[in-house]
Amino acid sequence: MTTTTVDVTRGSVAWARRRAALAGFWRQYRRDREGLTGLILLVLIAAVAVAAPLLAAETGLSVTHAPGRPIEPPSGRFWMGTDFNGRPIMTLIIWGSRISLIVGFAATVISMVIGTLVGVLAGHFTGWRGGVFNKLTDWFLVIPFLPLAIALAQLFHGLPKLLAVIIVIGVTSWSGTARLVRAQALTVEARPYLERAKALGAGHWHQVSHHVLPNVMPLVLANTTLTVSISILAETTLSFLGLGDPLHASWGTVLHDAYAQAAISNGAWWWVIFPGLSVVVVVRAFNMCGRATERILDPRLRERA
Amino acid sequence: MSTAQRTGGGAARRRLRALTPRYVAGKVVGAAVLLLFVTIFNYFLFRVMPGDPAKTFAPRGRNDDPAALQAMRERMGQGKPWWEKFLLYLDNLAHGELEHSYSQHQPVVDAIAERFWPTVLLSGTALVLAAVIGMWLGARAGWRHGSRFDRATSATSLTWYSVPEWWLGLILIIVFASKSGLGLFPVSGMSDPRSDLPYWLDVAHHMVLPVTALTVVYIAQYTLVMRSSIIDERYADYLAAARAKGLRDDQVRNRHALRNALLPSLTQLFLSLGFVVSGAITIETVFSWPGLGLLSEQALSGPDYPLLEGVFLVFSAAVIVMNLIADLIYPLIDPRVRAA
Amino acid sequence: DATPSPGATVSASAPAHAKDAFVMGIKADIDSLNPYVGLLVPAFDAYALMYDYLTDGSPQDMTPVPSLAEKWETSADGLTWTFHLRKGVKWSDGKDLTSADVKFSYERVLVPDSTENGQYGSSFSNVTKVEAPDADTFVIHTSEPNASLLAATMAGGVPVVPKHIWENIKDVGSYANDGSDGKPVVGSGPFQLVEAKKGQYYRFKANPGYWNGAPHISELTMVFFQNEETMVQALEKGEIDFISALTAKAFNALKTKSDPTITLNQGPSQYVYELGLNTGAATVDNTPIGDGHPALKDVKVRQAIEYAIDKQTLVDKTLLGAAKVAYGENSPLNSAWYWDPPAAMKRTFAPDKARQLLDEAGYKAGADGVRVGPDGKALTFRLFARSEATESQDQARYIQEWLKEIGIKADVQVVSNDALTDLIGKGKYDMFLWDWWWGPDPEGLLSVFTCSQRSTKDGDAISGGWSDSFYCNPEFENLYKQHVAEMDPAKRKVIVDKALENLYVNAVYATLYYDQTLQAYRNDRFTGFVPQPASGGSMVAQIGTWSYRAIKPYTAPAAAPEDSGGSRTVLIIAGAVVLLLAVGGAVFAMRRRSTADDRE
Amino acid sequence: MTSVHPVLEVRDLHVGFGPRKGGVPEVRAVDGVELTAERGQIIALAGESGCGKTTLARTLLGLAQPWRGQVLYHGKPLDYRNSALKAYRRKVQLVLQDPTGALNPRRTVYEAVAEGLRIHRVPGDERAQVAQALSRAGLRPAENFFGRYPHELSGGQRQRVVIAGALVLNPEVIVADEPVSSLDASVRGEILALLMSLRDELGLTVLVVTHDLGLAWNIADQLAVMYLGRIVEIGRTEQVLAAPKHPYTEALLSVLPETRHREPVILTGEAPDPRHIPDGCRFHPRCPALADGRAQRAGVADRCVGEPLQMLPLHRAHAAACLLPGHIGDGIAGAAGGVPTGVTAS
Amino acid sequence: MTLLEIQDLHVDYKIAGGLLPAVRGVDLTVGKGQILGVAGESGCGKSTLASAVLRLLPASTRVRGRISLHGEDVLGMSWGRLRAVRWSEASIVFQGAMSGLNPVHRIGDQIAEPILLHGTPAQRKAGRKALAGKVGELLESVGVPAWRAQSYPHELSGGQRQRVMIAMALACEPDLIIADEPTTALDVMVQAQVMALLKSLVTERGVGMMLISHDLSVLSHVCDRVAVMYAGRVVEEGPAATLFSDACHPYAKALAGAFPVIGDMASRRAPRGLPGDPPYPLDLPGGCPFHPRCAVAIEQCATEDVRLRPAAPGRAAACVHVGVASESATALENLR
Ligand SMILES: Nc1ncnc2c1ncn2[C@@H]1O[C@H](COP(=O)(O)OP(=O)(O)OP(=O)(O)O)[C@@H](O)[C@H]1O
Ligand SMILES: Nc1ncnc2c1ncn2[C@@H]1O[C@H](COP(=O)(O)OP(=O)(O)OP(=O)(O)O)[C@@H](O)[C@H]1O
Ligand SMILES: [Mg+2]
Ligand SMILES: [Mg+2]
Repeated sequence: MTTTTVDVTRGSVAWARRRAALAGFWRQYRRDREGLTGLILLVLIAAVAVAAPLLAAETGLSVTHAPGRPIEPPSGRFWMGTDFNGRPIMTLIIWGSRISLIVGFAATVISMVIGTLVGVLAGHFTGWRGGVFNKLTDWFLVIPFLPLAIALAQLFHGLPKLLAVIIVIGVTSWSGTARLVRAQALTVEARPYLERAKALGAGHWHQVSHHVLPNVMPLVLANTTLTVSISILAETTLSFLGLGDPLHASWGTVLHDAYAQAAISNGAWWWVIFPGLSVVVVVRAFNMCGRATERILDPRLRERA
Repeated sequence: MSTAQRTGGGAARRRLRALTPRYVAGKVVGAAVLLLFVTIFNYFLFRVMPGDPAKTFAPRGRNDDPAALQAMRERMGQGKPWWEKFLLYLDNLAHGELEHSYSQHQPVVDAIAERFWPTVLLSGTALVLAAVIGMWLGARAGWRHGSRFDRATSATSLTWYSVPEWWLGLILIIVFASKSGLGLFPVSGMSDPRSDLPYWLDVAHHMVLPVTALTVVYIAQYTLVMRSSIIDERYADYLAAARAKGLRDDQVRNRHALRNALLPSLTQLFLSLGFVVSGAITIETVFSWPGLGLLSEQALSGPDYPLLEGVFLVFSAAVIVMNLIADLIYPLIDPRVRAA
Repeated sequence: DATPSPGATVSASAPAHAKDAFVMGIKADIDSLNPYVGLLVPAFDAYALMYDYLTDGSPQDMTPVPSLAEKWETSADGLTWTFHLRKGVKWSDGKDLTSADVKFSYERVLVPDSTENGQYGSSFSNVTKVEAPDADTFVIHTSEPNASLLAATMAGGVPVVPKHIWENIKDVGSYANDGSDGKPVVGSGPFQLVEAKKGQYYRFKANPGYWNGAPHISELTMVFFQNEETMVQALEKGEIDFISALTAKAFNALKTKSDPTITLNQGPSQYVYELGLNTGAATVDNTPIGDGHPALKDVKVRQAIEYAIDKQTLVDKTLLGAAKVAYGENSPLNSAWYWDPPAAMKRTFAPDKARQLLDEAGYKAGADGVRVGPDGKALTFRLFARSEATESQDQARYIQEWLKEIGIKADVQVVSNDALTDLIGKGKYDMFLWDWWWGPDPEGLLSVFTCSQRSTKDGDAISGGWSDSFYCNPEFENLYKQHVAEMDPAKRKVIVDKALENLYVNAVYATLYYDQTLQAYRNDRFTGFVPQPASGGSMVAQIGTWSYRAIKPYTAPAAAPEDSGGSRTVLIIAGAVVLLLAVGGAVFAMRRRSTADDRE
Repeated sequence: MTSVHPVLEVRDLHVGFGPRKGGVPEVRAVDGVELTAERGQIIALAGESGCGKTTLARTLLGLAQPWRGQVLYHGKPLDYRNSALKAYRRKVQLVLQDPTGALNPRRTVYEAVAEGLRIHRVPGDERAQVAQALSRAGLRPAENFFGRYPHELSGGQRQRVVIAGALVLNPEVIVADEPVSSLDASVRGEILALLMSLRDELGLTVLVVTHDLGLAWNIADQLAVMYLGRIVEIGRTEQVLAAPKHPYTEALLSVLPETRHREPVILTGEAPDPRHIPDGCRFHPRCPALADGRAQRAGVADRCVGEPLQMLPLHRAHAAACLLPGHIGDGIAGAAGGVPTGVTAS
Repeated sequence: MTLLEIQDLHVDYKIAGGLLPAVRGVDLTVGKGQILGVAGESGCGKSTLASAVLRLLPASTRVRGRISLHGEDVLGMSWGRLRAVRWSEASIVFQGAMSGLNPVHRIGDQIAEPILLHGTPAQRKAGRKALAGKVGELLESVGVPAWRAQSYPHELSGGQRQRVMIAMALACEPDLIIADEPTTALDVMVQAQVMALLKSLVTERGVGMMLISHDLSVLSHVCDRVAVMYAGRVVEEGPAATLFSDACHPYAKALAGAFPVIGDMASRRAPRGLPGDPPYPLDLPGGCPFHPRCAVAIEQCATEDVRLRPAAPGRAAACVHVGVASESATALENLR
């Protein structure tokens, strides 16, 4: 067959195959109701974040030119009410989605990179080198997240707050990924094809880059969405504890403000409920996507008839 | 047959023998090394923190001369070379002493000791409840993988899992505690100095809301672990064998699948038991529960580094100790681990 | 309480806790019950309950009035203070309180570098000796006249502790003084500590033999709340009777609900909030330090900044009006030393004026709307808000937007108190939002602006003094020296006014507002509060224990039906548990039957 | 290549795992093996599960390091430094038991075959080399297989890909660890035929590890029987099968269906454990000859129990590590008639 | 009455892409004291057939045809009756003994479990302890020391575990034992032991057995009759002694040829195999499913789906080259 013989060497066929695999993934994903729901939700939320300037005027974030009166309950004009500065909660949520998503994604990238790297190395190397990476993982695993995050937040006070929050979440949340990746890397290490590669004379770099990494990547990807949801939750919690960036409205800081400014006692339930629900919805959506991806990539989880 | 007796005893002994001194020593040493690492990391982490605690804890608004400040700094042990301070720290630690809390004006050890049990009570109750309910739900859901019960359970527990627990706490206060809500439960604290209930009942009454918030949020992780381990076991050959023996479906699940699936969940349980003491920072803040979480939150507004450091050490130590216990118990309950 | 509670089956007998116990919510935990180490306001309140002082602050205007000292006099040269002690005062363990105890308490404070000195020593730096010539007399000798000494003998200053207890305590720095070591907490005050639960509550029992009359309540409890929201809820539900320090927003919540059983109190406080400006950071020997924006050295720029800020709106929006716009630096609560600029001098909100001043100073609008100085440097200032103070973050946003209107860019950063202290000490700041608590005597206030309070440099290490403006003005220095030495209050007042005017004219700070004490209590439970000062002053956390001794349980004209909430909830819980078990059991049984069969 | 030395030689090889006590590892998986492989020879290494066959194969590749003894390649001891090992591994290739596992599921056939070329940066037209290797391994036309993934191939095809991956580097030696045991009986013969034809065409030296004596009969020139880390009998396949000299070989043969007319010798006792190698002859606890008194009669029973046996010396004749003289049991009668063919060493 | 009778059995697995026909019309019988061997390529449906006998397939699987055990229809049984039948009348030794034992229960308890379940009321009441003797006997009977009852599965070697599985299968003294590749993954030596054990059980206790194995030499030496399966069907059936030495169906012939006989000069240095790939159940070639790989295929093979037809006395094969097409299944029946 002539069509399949062209340019195999340059990997175009392999690339086409990969595309086909992706298409196959998408076909399966489409059939997963939970995953699809999550994806639609996420697309909507992302659209809202991107289109924030169109959906809510930026002046709604200004305190001196706030359109409303202090804590107005939801109305036709302010669907989700206003805060004490008279700013519409909806504007804050819409603009806050940007920060929450950025923090979630950026922290996840950090967490994933560290986690994958350490996990793969811990799984690949035997002896003391693997031991060091493994102990490092263990160690970060036993350090409780929130206290460490709190301590690090103090440490990074010199950085812009948002960056500090991102780094803190990224640096504290990689250990779970590393452990998962290590377990996967170990099973890959036990596969005969790695033995074969070694017998062919492959060095560590070749083994890791050609065999171990490609085989842990799907797991890492499935884990990504779950980590994003954890990161968003973490941002919310850190902000709630007053460690977030109070100058950028994220959902966490909106909630923190509500808490610090006695929204509940003032009866401003809208100030507490709506940002909280936003968090729940977006975290849940990421979870849905993550679980669907996991289901498709890990056949064990597929529902057997 | 007499052999049964003889070997019965033998098997029990074998079980204990699985904990060979070498195994135990290995695990203990591993935990100790980890603890040492954490201690060192901990120590230096809090030493590179910015700020001048002497100034922080000298009340602003009162005039003070630089000499007095210097005196305060010296009282706080600043000025000595770092290694000398570190050795001193280790020496004190070996005697069960930590530093002196700036904000609580008492030895960090005492401050932590006072707050330790309330936290264990609160988070421990929530954790046990969550584990029991979660595992039960997870086992049922996994066994009926794909059923409506499974989907409902997974969906519900995952939704709760997406809820920040402190936010749930706030909502619970609005609905169940506030005057404008149902007002059924006290809004905060661990006991009411004016209550006419017996002390334990008063505490239980105060626990209802925070425990509910924690439990509901924690359940998911147990449900999911239990569910997936049951699913893993679901198609194991020995279950087919059990079915072939003529066991009823529920017998197969309870006698065979459950115990095997329980093992991964137990690891999870122990790991999270370790996190008990640190897990409730936000909930303790929201409900003013006088535990370690609240103490860390208090230490944070200073920040009171010696106290933060101590709390941090306790948090990590709890996880390490719980992991150690899990490691030691594991071979006793899973015969397979003994071979390794 | 005689009214039998209907349906109260759980506890029919008298409860262990008195029904007339006064319970107040506190927002900061008592950091220590040891008066030599505690720092927080509720802790000082507790010391005032437990111990006596030589003098008290009058409930009317907080001027010194007799307490343990029935009367006192100063020698003509102002170097000797003689206090004549009240007779017959007893410690709670029955022993007599004598001048030996007073001497013991004060001597501790004089020991250099001691914990006690760290706590109270600053006002006694020129005290040379204290004496107790006889059982009823106590004498303090100073090396120079010290006008502010008397203030340090009031409540909040040095408490008189029992010598026979404290002389046996080794490590004062870590002594808890909460009875946990088995030693009773002995005091002479109107209340005695009976139970201390850190992070929870502190119970004090009334001292029936108090020399100034037994309190009208039998018990006083301070309950700690980490969370203001829940504290407000607790007050509404009657779980507590009093909240002493509400934020404006929480206060607003109570105000808008206008619950007739809750009385609100709004009065001046000793806190003054300012926008601090870096007027040119330097060390005491005038070596410039830090990287403050040079434009802020220009008084016109500083004045322009104040003109740009709409203080009234700031107060209305961020504090819902619960503060008073400020111009002068001292709080009106310290009425004796209060100075308010004359109307003509006041820099009220006038953006045009601000722009004009900036134009005059040579700062022309740049391309992006930010003004640029003659040196080509844009007017971009760092503005620090504090992570511990949410209102400062809120206010920073307002100020940022107002400054933008006049062509100044404020780059807001939020840092912790601790980090900000550090930055200020090193001069690495332009503007910040913070506040001062000024005591009744103006010496503390004025000293902050003296040259000697600027940072000191030792090698490379810079350590900050108390100055956060780096103000150093010869004229002001002079006024400061004069006022310390002047023992005649009237003459002293004139000097202090001049000093305060100097600060205002030079726009060292843009003072924003005088904070108010916001309090609330349940009027259906207690009555008889004594505010200090008399006009809308604070009801608790006073100089002295005026309110605590005066309040009495409120007896309603007609007995309202007793609320037996406690026992009802128990029933509710029990019912819920039973119901849950029943439903759970039924579901379980049904499921079991359905799964037992016919499924593979 | 004309060398005075055998292609591959193993001398006094000891390989172990686990912590060492007094320099001796806890698990002595290979415990004194001597072996030579001449150019063009097919040697079968048989033995029960766990006797150390795989470990020996891995050691030949340098994937495990001996704690005593050495592997010689053309008379030179194996150098365990990275660069030297890499060069060595270009010449000696490993084919594993499970072809499904030996292929990375995410890499195409082409990539799997070309992997060796890329690792060694072999110059020349990669495509042509891959195509040639594939067609040599019997996958024709090669281009049809380039873009396929392992899961799209049958088990036999996968094993051919693995073999092609080894052939592409023009090796001198192929070490095959149970190359057919995971394959269906119908495919098995095909792969074995391939190995034989490669030997004939390219003069490859092949060492086949197996627990299947039938495989040895099918293709091997030499048969070595291993027991508990040691070769206990070695010789020409026909000779070993027809006239086993070691009681263990005899027992193995007796349970084959071909010998069902006889009573099978079922070995009793616990399976051997390389952690606890018995003193004396390592086979003695299970030795039927010792149990039924033959050793007693031959007057060697005490030595069997007490005296450690020498390693089988390196010579090419049929030899067994047993104190009993001569051939001690019945083999498979028909086997004796086999005449050596092929490029055997002589 | 035959012990086990399978008639026209079809099993379809429900999978994502639809139905996967794993067994496509199988007729087999097993009598008392008889061993029926089943051979065939991997994936041809042997295990499926074995599981179908006790209805151990996943709930969604479609099973058609008739399976009768002692004349009782298995497919129509109530679940309660089926559970009673399982193990007490027919037991099964699973492929891969390693995983057929629950790793966290003691061997003895696992053997006792079916006895407690199916035993007499007295046995049930007496409980586990009282069964120790019986369990010990069972273990001894398969050559495992009785004290091993207290061990956990991982403490046993593979051969021992396999023997425990057999002891378990014997626990309720069933009439039929289904052994699904009981010796794959075992050492030759152990394999021989287990096979010898199974053979002796059948002769001593007179039970019937269905023995599934890849190893033709084992089958030909142990079984009475052998059925060779290909793509979900039996393609040849006949007495074990002669089937492989003289196979009628080309597939059976190729299979037999692939097994080297040591000492047979024909196979010395001449390994033989079967070219081509095994068929995928979802994508079976039309006509005879074997024809793409068949050396003697003719045109007709691509179109005609040949069913079993008598080939020789007591033998049947599904190949156009064999005998004449039989009119009905009864004709085939008469041949036995
Ligand atoms: N990495 C290892 N660590 C410890 N022991 C090992 C290791 N690899 C092998 N062994 C032990 O060494 C012995 C020989 O193992 P090896 O795999 O070489 O046997 P084998 O003859 O290939 O067996 P099989 O026929 O089952 O493949 C076994 O007892 C095995 O348990
Ligand atoms: N649970 C299942 N769901 C879907 N397909 C299945 C299932 N079990 C088996 N199959 C398929 O049914 C066919 C027959 O499988 P079966 O296990 O009966 O084969 P086998 O002859 O026992 O093979 P082996 O010799 O490998 O054990 C195979 O194609 C297999 O993939
Ligand atoms: Mg092997
Ligand atoms: Mg099978």
